[in-house]
Amino acid sequence: MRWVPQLTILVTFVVLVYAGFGLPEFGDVEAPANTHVSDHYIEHAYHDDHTPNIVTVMIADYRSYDTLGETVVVFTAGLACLLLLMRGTRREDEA
Amino acid sequence: MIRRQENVILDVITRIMVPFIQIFAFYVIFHGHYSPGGGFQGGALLAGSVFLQRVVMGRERSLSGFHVKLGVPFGVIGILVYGGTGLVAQVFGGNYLQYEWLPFGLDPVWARNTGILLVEIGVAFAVMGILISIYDNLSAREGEGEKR
Amino acid sequence: MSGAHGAEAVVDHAVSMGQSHLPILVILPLLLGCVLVPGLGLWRRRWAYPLTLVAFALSAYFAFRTLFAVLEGGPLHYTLASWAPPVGIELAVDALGAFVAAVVSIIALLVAVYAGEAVRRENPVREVPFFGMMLVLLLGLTGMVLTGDLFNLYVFFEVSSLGGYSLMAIGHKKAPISAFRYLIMGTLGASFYLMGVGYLYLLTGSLNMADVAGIISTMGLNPALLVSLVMMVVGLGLKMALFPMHLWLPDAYTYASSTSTAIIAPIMTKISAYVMIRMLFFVYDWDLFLNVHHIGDIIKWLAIAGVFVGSIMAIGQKDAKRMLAYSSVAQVAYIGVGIGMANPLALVGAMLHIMNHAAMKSCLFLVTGSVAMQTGAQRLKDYAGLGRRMPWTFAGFTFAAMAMVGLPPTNGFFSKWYLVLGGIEDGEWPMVGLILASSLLTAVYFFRLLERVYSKVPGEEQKPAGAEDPSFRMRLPILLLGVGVLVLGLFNAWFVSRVLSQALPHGMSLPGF
Amino acid sequence: MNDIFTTLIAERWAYLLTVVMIIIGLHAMMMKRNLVKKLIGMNIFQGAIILLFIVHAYKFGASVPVHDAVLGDHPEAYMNPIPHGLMLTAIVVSVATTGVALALLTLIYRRFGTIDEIELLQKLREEP
Repeated sequence: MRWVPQLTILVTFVVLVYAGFGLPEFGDVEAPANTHVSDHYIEHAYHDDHTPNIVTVMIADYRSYDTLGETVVVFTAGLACLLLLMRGTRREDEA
Repeated sequence: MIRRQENVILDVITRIMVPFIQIFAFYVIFHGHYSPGGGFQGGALLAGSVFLQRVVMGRERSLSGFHVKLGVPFGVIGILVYGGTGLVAQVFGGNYLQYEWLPFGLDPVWARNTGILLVEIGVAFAVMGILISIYDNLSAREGEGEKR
Repeated sequence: MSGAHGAEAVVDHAVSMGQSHLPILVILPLLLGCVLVPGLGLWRRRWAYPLTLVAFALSAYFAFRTLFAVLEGGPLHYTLASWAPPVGIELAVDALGAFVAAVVSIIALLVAVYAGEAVRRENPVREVPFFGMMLVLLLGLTGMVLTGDLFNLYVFFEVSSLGGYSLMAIGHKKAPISAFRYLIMGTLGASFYLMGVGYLYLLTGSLNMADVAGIISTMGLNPALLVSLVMMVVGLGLKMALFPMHLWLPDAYTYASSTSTAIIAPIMTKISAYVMIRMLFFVYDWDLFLNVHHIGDIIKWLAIAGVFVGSIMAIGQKDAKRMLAYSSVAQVAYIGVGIGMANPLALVGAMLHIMNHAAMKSCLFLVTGSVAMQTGAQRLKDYAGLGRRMPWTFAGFTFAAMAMVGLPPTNGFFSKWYLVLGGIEDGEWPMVGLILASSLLTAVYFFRLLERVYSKVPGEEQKPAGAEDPSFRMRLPILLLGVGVLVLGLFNAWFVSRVLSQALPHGMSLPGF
Repeated sequence: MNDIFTTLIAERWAYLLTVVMIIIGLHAMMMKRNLVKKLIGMNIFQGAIILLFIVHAYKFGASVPVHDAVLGDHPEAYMNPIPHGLMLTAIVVSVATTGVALALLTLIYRRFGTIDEIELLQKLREEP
């Protein structure tokens, strides 16, 4: 069964290269990703928030719910470390 | 176990560096509106300044800078600031996180500007507290983790 | 220019008020709870459990309000910060989402009732962060269910995953190893999902599900689109433990503490299945990919293979939790069969099975947890004669086991019934035969266990100490779920005609409704 | 052949580089015995996905996505801000996952005294 991981990796490589044929070119100004919602953000961000940094406006206002989730992810990681490595858990670990 | 040795040069340089790192962190947080930066990056820098103290001065002596017990509460405060900003906006009539309803008496655009600042501060708090908490829990010797 | 433009933008994009706040209210109690429980709990320990219960109860209450609101008034949309999609993020709750959210939150509430005492007995030191982590887990899962945004789904995916990994690491001494394997596999799955989102974004320029669906329906076939679909199926399949990507699951479920398993096993894989349904049927053009390009056939045949592998492995197990874990592999695969067949009846079967399997599996894992706590019995042979000593517990167990096999009045029968009907509609007779045969395999291991539990009277020397029903608070969820299995079975027609017939994707309708 | 060369290497070389990085990460995740190396592989994998988003945010002749009075509101003057913002979140998620993984590894090392997968599997088999 040694060949299973290698085969998986090879298949993934082929699949990913195949996907390349459908993607927009590098640096393409007209690519859909660079026009549809992106244009709206660039055109409106400064006027909606008086904030020049478009990325800040995006993560903290247009998509602030994502950033809330992101903060919760960080909090979860802290809680997980607390849960796993709390003091007083050592004795029970040895049992 | 490696015995920790006092090193005057490291100690002094840490004492000098930490305030500068922290001031730069605040700059990154509050200047996030105008240049790359923001809550997460600033919070990580703040946490980094505490890591430096922890590494150089040792665990016990650096507790006066930031106590181990403060990590999770800082995270809680951060999320409450973030979620609370959204909730206040919702209570005053908007949708969740709709900053123009924040009761500051500002016009919508500037209210949103303020809202962004508030949530960035929340993120910075949470990231700082939690990163320090993770570091403390991971670096604690066995049985030395956070006591609750 | 800027002032006028700004004002106009506000008017343009601020959606008019009067949106129902219900969807966000499902999430808010969990969000506040998951920070307040550790925050206050580490300070005043005895507040942790009541707060947890209140948060779960509020969330379940609003989830049901949402469900009934959706059934009456159609899908709810809630734009966060009032930025209309695709600019902002919206919570888009249709009948399917509201249904799954209600199921998940009620199961979690019942497990939380059980957890109050169970965690105190199993892990007294870790009590407070454990409750916080349960809330985080449910926050992530409901967030995934209710959101209408692809990337937001990824964020909540990771919230729930991190909660899952850390809960899985509590319990047996070996639990961290299986949890680490689960972490590697789960992160691989989530990353594959993120890559799928990435390709979709690069092709459409949008992240809103409805918007993306509209754009790709006019696009035609593109290599990157196909690869994004494959990536999502593989990534979600990993999290859902779809055969042959199920290898992380048995160890993880076996070694985790009973409360962790009881909350993770019933809902986590189901939510991945729900997301797969959401992606394949509501974002991609399901008819094109699943039927015309035969991706559905691949999913379907892999899934039925998973049913058999899971059932046969379950027959060979000696440990009760490991047997249930393998049976989870088999049961989740039924959902995969329903997804792969991609016709209305089979899809209704898959959706119904999400609810039914969540109910029966949580009941079964609660029973194994109670038995392990009361008597220390974990191996199947130690279960002999327990049915007489713990009558209430095993009454619930019996109902759930009957449902797993698929005996008629229980809910398990009806989900398989719709799967079989779907197979007949497609003319897939081999599949119909295989589904029926797999029920027999399930019957083998559950009836073997039930026979051992009830009819063998053990000798005096192997009488386990403390073999009696657990306290009322631990018994109540088991009994409610056991009765629920029957009630859900009897009222399945209501679910199908009132809820699930509204939950079908565009271009699908149930014959006869 | 020439055609494939143009589409893949001349026009999408950045994408191909991310694919190579993804494969390196995947290889480390699947083939390495040491659990920390697996974790590093996971980080490489996630980093590669972050790059996959970021390279496609690039526009020829555009500036950073910070509004500038000189450049005005023209979309073609700024890079695409969306992948940058999304990946900020993804980076944080990756950091958080690494934190949880390290906590698990610490726990494993405390209990078993090793983080080598083969040795761990052996210990798993030996103990009940």
